[in-house]
Amino acid sequence: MHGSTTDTVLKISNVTKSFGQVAALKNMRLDVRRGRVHTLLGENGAGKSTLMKILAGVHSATSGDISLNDQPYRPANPQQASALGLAIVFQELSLCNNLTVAENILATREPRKFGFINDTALIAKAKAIVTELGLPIDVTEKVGNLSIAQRQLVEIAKGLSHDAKVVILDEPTSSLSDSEAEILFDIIGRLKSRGVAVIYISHRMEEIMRLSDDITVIRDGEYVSTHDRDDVTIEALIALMVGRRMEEIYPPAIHDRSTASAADQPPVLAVERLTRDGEFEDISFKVGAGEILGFFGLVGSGRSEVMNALFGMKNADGTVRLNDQDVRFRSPAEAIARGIGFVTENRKEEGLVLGHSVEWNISMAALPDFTGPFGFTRSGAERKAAATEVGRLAIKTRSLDTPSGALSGGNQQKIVLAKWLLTRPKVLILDEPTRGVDVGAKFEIYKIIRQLAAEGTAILLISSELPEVLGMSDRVVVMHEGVLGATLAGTDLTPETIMAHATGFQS
Amino acid sequence: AEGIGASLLTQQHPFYIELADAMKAEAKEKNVTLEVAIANQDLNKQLADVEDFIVKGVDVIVISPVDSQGVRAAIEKAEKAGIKVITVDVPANGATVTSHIGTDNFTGGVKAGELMAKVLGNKGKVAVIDYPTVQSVVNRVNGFKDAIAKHPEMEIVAIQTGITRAEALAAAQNMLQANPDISGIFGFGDDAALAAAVAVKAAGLEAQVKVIGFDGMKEARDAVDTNPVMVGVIQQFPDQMGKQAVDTAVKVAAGEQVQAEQPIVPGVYTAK
Amino acid sequence: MTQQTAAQAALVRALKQYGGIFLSLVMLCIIFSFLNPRFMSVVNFMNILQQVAVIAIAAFGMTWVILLGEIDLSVGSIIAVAGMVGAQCFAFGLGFGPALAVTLVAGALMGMLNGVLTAKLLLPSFIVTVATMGIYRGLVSLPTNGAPAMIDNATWTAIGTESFLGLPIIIWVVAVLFVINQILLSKTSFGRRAYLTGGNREAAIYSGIKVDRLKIIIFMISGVMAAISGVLLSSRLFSAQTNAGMSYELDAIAAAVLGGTSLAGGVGTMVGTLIGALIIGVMNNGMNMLSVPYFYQLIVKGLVILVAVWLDVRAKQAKR
Amino acid sequence: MTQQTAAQAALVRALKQYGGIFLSLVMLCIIFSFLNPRFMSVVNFMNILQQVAVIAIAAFGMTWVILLGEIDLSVGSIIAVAGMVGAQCFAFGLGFGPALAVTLVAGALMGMLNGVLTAKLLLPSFIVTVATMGIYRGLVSLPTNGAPAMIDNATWTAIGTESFLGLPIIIWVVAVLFVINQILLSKTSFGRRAYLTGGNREAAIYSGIKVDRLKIIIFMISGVMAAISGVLLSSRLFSAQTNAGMSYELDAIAAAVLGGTSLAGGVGTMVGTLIGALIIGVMNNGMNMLSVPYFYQLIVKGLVILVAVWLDVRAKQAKR
Ligand SMILES: Nc1ncnc2c1ncn2[C@@H]1O[C@H](COP(=O)(O)OP(=O)(O)OP(=O)(O)O)[C@@H](O)[C@H]1O
Ligand SMILES: Nc1ncnc2c1ncn2[C@@H]1O[C@H](COP(=O)(O)OP(=O)(O)OP(=O)(O)O)[C@@H](O)[C@H]1O
Ligand SMILES: [Mg+2]
Ligand SMILES: [Mg+2]
Repeated sequence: MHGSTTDTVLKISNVTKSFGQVAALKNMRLDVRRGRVHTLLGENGAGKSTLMKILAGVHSATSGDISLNDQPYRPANPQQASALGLAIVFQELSLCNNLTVAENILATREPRKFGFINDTALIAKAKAIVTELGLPIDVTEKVGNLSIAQRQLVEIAKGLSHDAKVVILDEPTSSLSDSEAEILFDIIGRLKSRGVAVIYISHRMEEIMRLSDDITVIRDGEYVSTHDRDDVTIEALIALMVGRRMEEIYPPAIHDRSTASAADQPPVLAVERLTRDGEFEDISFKVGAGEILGFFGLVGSGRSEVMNALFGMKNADGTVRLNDQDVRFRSPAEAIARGIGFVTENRKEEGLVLGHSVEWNISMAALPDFTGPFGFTRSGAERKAAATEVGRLAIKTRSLDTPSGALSGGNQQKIVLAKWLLTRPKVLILDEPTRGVDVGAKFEIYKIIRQLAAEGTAILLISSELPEVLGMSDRVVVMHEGVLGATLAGTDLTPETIMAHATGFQS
Repeated sequence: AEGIGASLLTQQHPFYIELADAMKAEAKEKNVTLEVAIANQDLNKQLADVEDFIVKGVDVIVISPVDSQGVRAAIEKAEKAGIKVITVDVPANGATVTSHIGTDNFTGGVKAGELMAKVLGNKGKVAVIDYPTVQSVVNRVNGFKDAIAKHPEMEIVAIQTGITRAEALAAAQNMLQANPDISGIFGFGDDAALAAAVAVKAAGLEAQVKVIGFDGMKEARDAVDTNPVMVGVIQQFPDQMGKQAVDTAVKVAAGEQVQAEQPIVPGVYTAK
Repeated sequence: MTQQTAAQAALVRALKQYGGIFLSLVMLCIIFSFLNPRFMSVVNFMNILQQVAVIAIAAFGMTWVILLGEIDLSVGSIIAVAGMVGAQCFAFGLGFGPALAVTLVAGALMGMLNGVLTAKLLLPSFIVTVATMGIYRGLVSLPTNGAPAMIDNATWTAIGTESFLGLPIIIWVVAVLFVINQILLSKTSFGRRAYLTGGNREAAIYSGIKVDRLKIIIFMISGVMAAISGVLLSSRLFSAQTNAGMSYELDAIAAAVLGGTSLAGGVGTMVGTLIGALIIGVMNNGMNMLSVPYFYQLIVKGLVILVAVWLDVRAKQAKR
Repeated sequence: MTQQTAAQAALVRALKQYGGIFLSLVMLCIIFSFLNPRFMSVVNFMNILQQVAVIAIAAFGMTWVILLGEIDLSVGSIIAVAGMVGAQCFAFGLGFGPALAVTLVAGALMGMLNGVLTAKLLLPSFIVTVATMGIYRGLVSLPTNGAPAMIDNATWTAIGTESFLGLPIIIWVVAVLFVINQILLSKTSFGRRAYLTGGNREAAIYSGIKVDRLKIIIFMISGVMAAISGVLLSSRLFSAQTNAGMSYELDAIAAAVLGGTSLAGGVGTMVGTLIGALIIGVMNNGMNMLSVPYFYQLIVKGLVILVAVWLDVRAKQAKR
């Protein structure tokens, strides 16, 4: 083996971390070597982000040793960690919406002249960073005006703008579509060649296999094993990670894709020439009962905006017909009353009330169903329903009363899904429903989506993961810069055609 | 604009309402313009009001000071601008004004103390509801204390602040609860006294506790007439004060000489 | 047996939830009892309850508003307007019932204005209610030009002075309003919606909660509670004072926050608010009983609020 | 030529940023000028600036605090304490320089207490400063038992009454403090840190900002600004009043919020705050000039605040 001490940049041994009674990490260990990408793989809640936050100086380990370049490493705060040569791109966005991209990227490191901030230099420097990374972002734009994917890119730029020896990327691609992800992979390649050690966290198996040099699997806060990428298969890794074998990643389609067509049956939802100035125009599509209609597009192609308009969050021109009736929702409440559900893409801001319990979050959209005479809450029924959903989706939580903010990212995502399942929607919009969800849980979610479709729910599935769209959808709508590129079905459903339409090379 | 500018302490107290009304009536009578600004017990606002009067160019300024010392700035500004100043109610300290028209609060307090001694037979424990940041009230309470001190068998057992009627009610209730042997309460104003009378009634001590107030507005005088607990009230005469202030202002504007001190001695109002 | 343990469990749970603040209240009572034996008497506790009623009721309304992450600084002015509206109704010749109805409707309307400006025009509630605080305070003075207005309706004044089944009517009013608010908050979907919206407004909208309507209704609740406070206050004083309720909003907010309501929204209970209001009442009463001079009272009151909130914050951190 | 266009561009940008609020100020001035020709005079504008100085300076400090998403309700009380500390220093025989220093240090210490309680004990700043508002108001009354204290130091009183280069010294003080605060906020990394922390506290911590220290320093700035306000006020009044500055915190907050500072934190400018303070000053002065009765002034002031904030919110929405 070539694991000589000079090669090892970061050595973690016996690290333990508890949050009160929750042990997030038990005797973790990890060896990270220079010029290599070391992937950390584990289920939601396995403790990956917690370990990274310890490295970043956000949390301190309860016990254990960490050494950086053979020196003991125990940063008291993020500033120290960064001074010691560690850079991190956090999983949960940590940007300031009211400041510009440049101000965020260079926060606390603004170029100064006579002690005063030099704004011209600030913008120039930020521009240089963004350009070098090849990111398509205007640095003078306020972060609050960016889409979640663009914010993710800013987060990456911020993390990578430090001259670091070790770079941590905690699920950087979870909000990115493939083309932006490619930009990131390029960047990682360059970092590697400069001798930087990269710790990478992701739930996307394909990109892990493509990118990693070493892969460490952890389970329930404990170290399982470390592998050279060339010595393992996806199947083997998944088995190590979830503790059992998984035959497939996508459940089999319920009906044969080639014959299924919306023309046979009246559509549940028909959208015609939906237009909102500056965001999208002339969007038309239909979806039938039991059909899964995929939506693919690059960052900012306007898919989420269309769905927001459908759901009554925004005004738009055009017609929407639900079960052959013209509808115009002025608020989500009206949309929900008519049987539409919407798993939003940003769970932290639009999905969950982080301070409140798992139970309250799950029952929140179906509250009218749990309201008895005189407006009293039927708390027994509510609790039972929440418990059922927690069981069905295998949500990892200490109890139904745990605040949802204390759960790991993937489990939070499952709560949002559970919330909408409880409303028994006729049309369910899923905007990136498996963002940040581990493969095991993903499979569960896919099964549920399929089952819902089998029960007759019409499903709109937005995803930036091409395999997911291909594996799950009956037909796929491809959007490009706010217009509908194509609606593909049957044999047209190939990665090549979809990408061609999404990038606008074919229209 | 020409005429008189008046800066009054507050407009949420019957005394000052009557004062303002009397001034307005007299101004109409004398056919001079009168503009009234309300300081809302804020000296800074009073200063601003006076500054604005100076810009507007009034002939004479009548002030009922928020504070006798702090009003100096306003008076000096006006005099510098060549505008004569008359104070009503509270006198000014550290600045000379053309004339002062006001109640002798200390004497009023002494009268209240003497009345208290008289109705209680020169003995017993009494309590006071005060408002310690207002100079005229401090004078009243000092006068009251002076008078009580002359009676060896009388004692002030509690002094509590009760600025609004609601606060005075709570203060009176709590003082009565803490000192059930109190036989008299002096309220610095009508509000305080009326609240004390309510507290006495609520505690069922009508036979034992007597209440005396200060100001003597209509509501309090009616209470003295009808409620045996309210044995008397020291009566100020804002109507006279207001009329006299405007008369004096008119004379000053006409260049006539006026008296520097025009005291208005308060009366004692007891049941008819 | 099981019933007893269930009760015990409930007590333990309550102690955990309200531990810090409840402890403060008990400690205050013990200290005052030592310093003045008359403090610990039924009569005095009735006194305290009556004195604190106005603040407590306004604080119930405030709790709803703060729960949403908003604030209502116009409460003190609404208290004054309510008294004046009542007085004017009687001057106009109305009877008790209609006068009461008009007063409560006035409270609801003033709250509604706050709510509409906040929810529909998207103005921050702090600034909206600072503005309406001034507007309502101006309005209250118009009918009498700043002078107090006498109230001689016997039923109205009886509220503040008479008893029913041995308890002062005021205390009944507080008790009933407490129970209503408590049930509404903890047992109904309406209450749940308030918690959820206060916790994350965006998520609440996406889940179909009509946030604007909710906000307006909650400001109306605050307005009505303040109006009831105004009725009680004017009935205790036999008159409507134009400066009534001045800065009571701060006491109401202090009561709610002492009781664990978070100004960030989403967290709070009526029980906590009641305890918070009692702390303020006990403190005022106790210090009056001890003849603590006014300025020292201000200082002590501030210190007690700090200590109580600190104990509460600490207790909550320890629980985690 | 290019310089001119640059200036024009700056003006357009300023109009865009402060459009709503600036418009309100201009409109108010125009209306008042029509109604009273004396309004539009140099003397009167000096008057307005002097009258608004105390609020404006306190509002500069408040802007920092609100920018962090916190609030400081003790500002009015600190204003009073500052005057009293100055008066006591003179009574003690100190000269102007030492007295001023002691006063400013007192302001910084009071602010520090607010900051430490908020940052270190994690108490909500609203409740901390409601409590210290009472405590400081109690303290101010102790030396004189509530009576005002005369100030006869000629230099001190000159601040409030004399001129320098034809401009009242007060206006110089406001101008200098405005420039300092403006530069500190917009041109230094200290200011940038305040924006970051107010916008997203978590992100600020992740970026390595020492949020606690920042918070304490900012409360100290607010305390010092309030103390300077107190110096000006007491010098204008030749005396320290124990009820000085009562409820000025609300005017200071209103000025900051009118000027576009968001109570949620992260958004605000000193220019906006100055304009906000001027609106309040112009309104008070203008209505006095028109002899609007006091209660109507309250109502109009509330309405103008509502309209100005609404115009501003609308302007910002339209920009998006
Ligand atoms: N601040 C906290 N307080 C309490 N518990 C926490 C906290 N942060 C994390 N945890 C718990 O620690 C465990 C590990 O969480 P962590 O975020 O590290 O998971 P993860 O491996 O990153 O998962 P995911 O893939 O979903 O991001 C979880 O059980 C989580 O609930
Ligand atoms: N909150 C917002 N404010 C202003 N503009 C926004 C906002 N959110 C998104 N946009 C803009 O709207 C456009 C469409 O974004 P949208 O989120 O709908 O894209 P999408 O196809 O869903 O992509 P993804 O979800 O992968 O980011 C983008 O140009 C984006 O910059
Ligand atoms: Mg994670
Ligand atoms: Mg999207």
